[in-house]
Amino acid sequence: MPLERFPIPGTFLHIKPNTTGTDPLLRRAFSIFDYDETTGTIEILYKVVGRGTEIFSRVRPGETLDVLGPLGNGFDLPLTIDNLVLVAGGVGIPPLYLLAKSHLRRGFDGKRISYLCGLTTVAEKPMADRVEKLPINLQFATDDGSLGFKGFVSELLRARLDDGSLGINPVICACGPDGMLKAVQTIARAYGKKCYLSLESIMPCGVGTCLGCVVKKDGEEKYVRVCREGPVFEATEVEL
Amino acid sequence: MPLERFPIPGTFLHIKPNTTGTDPLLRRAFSIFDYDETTGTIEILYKVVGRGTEIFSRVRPGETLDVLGPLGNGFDLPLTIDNLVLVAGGVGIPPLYLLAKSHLRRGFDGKRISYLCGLTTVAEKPMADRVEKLPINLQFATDDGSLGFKGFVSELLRARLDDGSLGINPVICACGPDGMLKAVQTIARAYGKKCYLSLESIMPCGVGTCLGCVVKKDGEEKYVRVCREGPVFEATEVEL
Amino acid sequence: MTAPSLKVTIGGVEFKNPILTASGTFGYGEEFDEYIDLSRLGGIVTKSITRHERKGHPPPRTAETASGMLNAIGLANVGVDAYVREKLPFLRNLGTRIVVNVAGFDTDEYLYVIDKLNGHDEIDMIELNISCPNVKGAGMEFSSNPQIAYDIVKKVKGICGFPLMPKLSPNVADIKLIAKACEEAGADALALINTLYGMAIDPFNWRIKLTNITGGLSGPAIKPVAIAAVWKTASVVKIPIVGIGGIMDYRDVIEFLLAGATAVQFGTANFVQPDCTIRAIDNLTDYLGSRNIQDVNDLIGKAKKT
Amino acid sequence: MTAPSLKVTIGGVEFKNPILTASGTFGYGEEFDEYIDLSRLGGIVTKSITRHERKGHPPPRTAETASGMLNAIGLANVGVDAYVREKLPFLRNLGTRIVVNVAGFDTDEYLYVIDKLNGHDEIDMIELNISCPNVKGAGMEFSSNPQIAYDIVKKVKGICGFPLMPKLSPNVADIKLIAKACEEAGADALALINTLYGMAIDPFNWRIKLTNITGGLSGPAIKPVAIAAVWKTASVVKIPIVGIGGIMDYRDVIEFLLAGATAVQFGTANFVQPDCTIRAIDNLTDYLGSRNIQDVNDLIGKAKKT
Ligand SMILES: Cc1cc2nc3c(=O)[nH]c(=O)nc-3n(C[C@H](O)[C@H](O)[C@H](O)COP(=O)(O)OP(=O)(O)OC[C@H]3O[C@@H](n4cnc5c(N)ncnc54)[C@H](O)[C@@H]3O)c2cc1C
Ligand SMILES: Cc1cc2nc3c(=O)[nH]c(=O)nc-3n(C[C@H](O)[C@H](O)[C@H](O)COP(=O)(O)OP(=O)(O)OC[C@H]3O[C@@H](n4cnc5c(N)ncnc54)[C@H](O)[C@@H]3O)c2cc1C
Ligand SMILES: Cc1cc2nc3c(=O)[nH]c(=O)nc-3n(C[C@H](O)[C@H](O)[C@H](O)COP(=O)(O)O)c2cc1C
Ligand SMILES: Cc1cc2nc3c(=O)[nH]c(=O)nc-3n(C[C@H](O)[C@H](O)[C@H](O)COP(=O)(O)O)c2cc1C
Ligand code: FES
Ligand code: FES
Repeated sequence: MPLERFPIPGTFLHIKPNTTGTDPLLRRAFSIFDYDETTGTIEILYKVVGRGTEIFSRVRPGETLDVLGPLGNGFDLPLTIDNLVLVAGGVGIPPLYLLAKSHLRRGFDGKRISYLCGLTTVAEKPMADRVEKLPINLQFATDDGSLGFKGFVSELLRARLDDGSLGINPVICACGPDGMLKAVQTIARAYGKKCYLSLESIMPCGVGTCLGCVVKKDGEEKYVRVCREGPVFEATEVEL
Repeated sequence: MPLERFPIPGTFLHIKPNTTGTDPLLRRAFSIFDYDETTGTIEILYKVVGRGTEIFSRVRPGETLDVLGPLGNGFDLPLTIDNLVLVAGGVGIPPLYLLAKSHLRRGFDGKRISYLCGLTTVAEKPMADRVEKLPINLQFATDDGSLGFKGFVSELLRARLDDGSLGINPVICACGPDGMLKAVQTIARAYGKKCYLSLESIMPCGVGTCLGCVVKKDGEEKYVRVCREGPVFEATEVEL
Repeated sequence: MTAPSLKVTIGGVEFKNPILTASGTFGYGEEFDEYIDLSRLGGIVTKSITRHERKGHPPPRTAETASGMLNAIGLANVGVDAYVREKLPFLRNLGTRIVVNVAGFDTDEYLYVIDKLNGHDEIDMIELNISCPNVKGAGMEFSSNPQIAYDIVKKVKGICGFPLMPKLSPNVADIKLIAKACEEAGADALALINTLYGMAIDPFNWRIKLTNITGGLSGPAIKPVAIAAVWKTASVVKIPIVGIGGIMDYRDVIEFLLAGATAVQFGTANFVQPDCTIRAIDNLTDYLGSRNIQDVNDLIGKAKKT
Repeated sequence: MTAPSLKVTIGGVEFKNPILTASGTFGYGEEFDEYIDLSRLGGIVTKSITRHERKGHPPPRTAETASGMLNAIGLANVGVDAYVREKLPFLRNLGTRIVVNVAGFDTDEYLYVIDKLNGHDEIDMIELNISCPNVKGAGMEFSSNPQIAYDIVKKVKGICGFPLMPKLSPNVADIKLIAKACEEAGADALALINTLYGMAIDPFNWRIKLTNITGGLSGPAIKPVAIAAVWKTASVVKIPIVGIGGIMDYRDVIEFLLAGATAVQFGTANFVQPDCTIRAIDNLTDYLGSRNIQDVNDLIGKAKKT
């Protein structure tokens, strides 16, 4: 699916898993990972976890998929910020890679971008191959210490905020598992830093009509749609 | 699926249409079309008519299918018969091809085998490519007369019975659409010829337990299972 | 040959074609504006409206099942006042029929909401949700007992300024009895079916997938149940039936019409394919054309026994 | 670590594991003898038996639907006398539990059949089919009304020499009421669910796909309905529940156990994969082992709220 313009980082595609039959029935959401400006080609990076992703893993080059998107509200960050801190956990890597690439492309200085990348173990490093090629400050955290910092990537964030190496007024953007997002949210609040979270949620429609994907608004008896108002929210907006 | 022995003509395979998901749910039945004795390879010949066959048409060499079989009771014809007349309509070609091949292999004289092959039009002739290579008496009937006899293959059968060119005591074996089988059944009865019909029926299980595939016994308030007692029946046994 | 007519009439209201969208699966219409030409639809049925705003159930609210999905949205909606103020204006000039789905926890609530809607002439019909299985007390009882169904329909009909179409639950022993009760009470049409009661549990983390525990099952999985409901109901009532349940494409539309439905609603399919309704309209037109059928009404109830 | 125990006890009968085959989907057991080692099964439930032989409905008797199938076999069976004479001997020494499913058109028929089965000690339990939706009058009423269900179960229990397990229909407004009535009438266990009412029409030739018009819907499509039925019933009865509906593999087995079932039955899955039951037993054993669960009973009813 060639795309005409560079997509907004954090937006996603909604992809139909099969062409024959109605099981699995619903589309699957994937963040846009990369975009090639010469060909208009768009890429996703995904992990096989269930039936839909298993089907995608058997799709061969040249086959056609039914794709809806880009959908949702992505990261809306002006170039005027001082420092950008990207905190990625596992399959949270793709949207933050695109965000770094997008900011670089628009002239934002790579020295002012830190990418804290959390993996389970060093074996997962290929997921970050493209991130490594960007002229930014990339640091790893692994659960088993087999690569970089030993521990959760949220703890790496805390350590770097403590040692001041992320620069002044860092704006934090995070994507990853729920537990990690919660930790990042807590840290950002404690340190008084501006923070954006890209959420996941089961998304039947992806376009805002089913009201299935909602997340609770912080401090209010109200729900917002992850697919429409999100998937990127200010950390203060939502209750995880 | 390599098979150790030459399969009985008229038996069938029950093939699962998909590996992921439960729709389509049930297996699809296909007659065994050909067998290669050196490799043990088995072949089916099928027409894409719905979702299951559509899926099969996208399977590529090397992929694995879940196949049950051979199942059912095939043609049980001694070599002592005088003449064999095979009447095939469309996708009825495969089991009768295998039957001719099996008889030839066991030394039955090809001059005593007539293969009356009914097609809609000459464009379907590739379906009979392998039949053409057998040293037997092959004749075509097409609805539009674009190849061979113009009209239904059952009418070709009647004409050949009338002109006596099928030899003495011809044993008729037929496979094809319901309407054709009915016509052949009527003709066999009228001419007092021994006749076997290979039936189709919706087959949920293929192994005799669901009682879904039944056909009515002739003259009795009783049903027999096409998958187990059939799919080949003596023409006098069943009511179509 | 002239183009076949797709027009159908339900409760005195003419629909340009028999293809509507189902309540709760099409928002208030706005979200689909960028995907399809809304004016081509036969009609839009909007999300169930209640007296007050409802936030709905805590997430997770949905779970996928074999050829279907469970939902326990919990009748989340803006409430009738905000609906009239903020949602109706958008619906006014769409060039399609507007059916407003009304839900309630008791008779008073239904009457209150209907009263607020009366007089708004952008509304063409009321669909009375007496069958939502998600909210305790929110209608399940109305649709599972003929007498109660009769009473609520009778009362609502008494004050309702629009044609009235109760929407029935499949979670009953005999839907015919409920359908007849609604007809006797003055219903102008019947919509069936709403979702089936269902539930799912994750075998690995042992969690019930929906916070609300049970939810409503929709999608292709339930189509055979819906077709049976339409067929049986069509044999006992004279008012038109609008068929719902598992419709994905024009072939399903035809199946419902043959079973006795005068029109249909697409629900879950909108999530899978936002333009499913438009494709179905086009394909249905082609189907009729290729068979020389001049009028879509010629399909209704025409299923033949084997 | 010792191998986990898969044993479950229902109505005083011990099953070596919780995996049984469902009535009507496994013949009289014979057909599967060449595909699987029958002695490994927890139990076999045989095809519904009636007083007289029944030929069943004219074909077509089945139709495929989304993730499911419709059937209207029409209780085809050899009749109780031939069953005792020709089918029971095969079942005698299989090394698995034998549950005989009994159906009837009136109370007398049930009592007649049970009476003929009494004393045959190869039978471990009776499953009372009061829920077959295919044959007019053949039980639908028994299972759709609590009082009627109570009466029939009470009468059968009075003469039945085996533990008694009524099999309930999902085609009711509230299955809890029927379940409680059966328990009060003396049922030793409950089997649920039987098939849902369904129907299908071919959109191209306009024919109703089943000669019997409606049929019973089974397969993965109905699993959410069955899970909800088991969950709700488990909250109101003390007797064990045997879960049925859309089970394809060990994950579905676990889902039913977590919902509150003590054992399960595989139905339609046997058609898709003749060795589905054996695979599920193996996989269930591995699942328990890998989680250090010593006893399969520790799963029963353990679903957690989200
Ligand atoms: C906005 C967004 C962006 C995402 N980006 C990526 C990405 O870039 N790379 C990647 O690998 N994954 C991503 N995910 C997660 C991805 O959608 C799920 O892994 C995928 O849907 C699982 O499908 P499945 O059929 O393989 O799994 P199954 O477990 O079989 O799915 C069953 C059901 O649960 C839903 N589901 C399961 N896991 C998730 C999940 N984590 N989030 C949402 N729905 C889920 C599925 O859609 C389906 O309805 C994203 C999710 C969202 C919401
Ligand atoms: C014993 C036997 C041998 C057969 N041999 C061949 C063969 O050699 N070549 C060939 O092309 N076809 C053969 N058929 C027909 C073949 O099984 C069907 O064409 C196929 O099942 C259609 O599947 P589908 O999913 O593409 O069609 P769909 O129409 O989508 O199928 C829907 C349902 O109907 C059933 N069904 C549809 N058509 C038939 C049919 N004609 N017979 C039985 N079930 C049907 C399917 O199994 C499925 O459950 C045979 C059928 C039988 C019973
Ligand atoms: C997410 C979702 C929300 C729904 N909300 C409503 C609702 O508010 N009111 C209502 O009457 N029906 C509601 N329904 C039921 C649908 O209108 C429809 O009756 C049902 O989904 C069956 O149709 P389908 O199989 O085409 O989805 C909802 C269904 C879904 C899937
Ligand atoms: C072909 C077929 C025949 C059946 N016959 C019977 C029967 O004779 N008696 C009965 O109690 N249930 C019968 N059933 C219902 C099954 O036992 C089971 O309750 C139902 O199919 C749901 O389980 P499943 O989804 O695993 O198939 C039959 C089901 C099928 C598919
Ligand atoms: S996925 Fe449907 S509203 Fe967000
Ligand atoms: S296909 Fe099941 S008995 Fe023949």
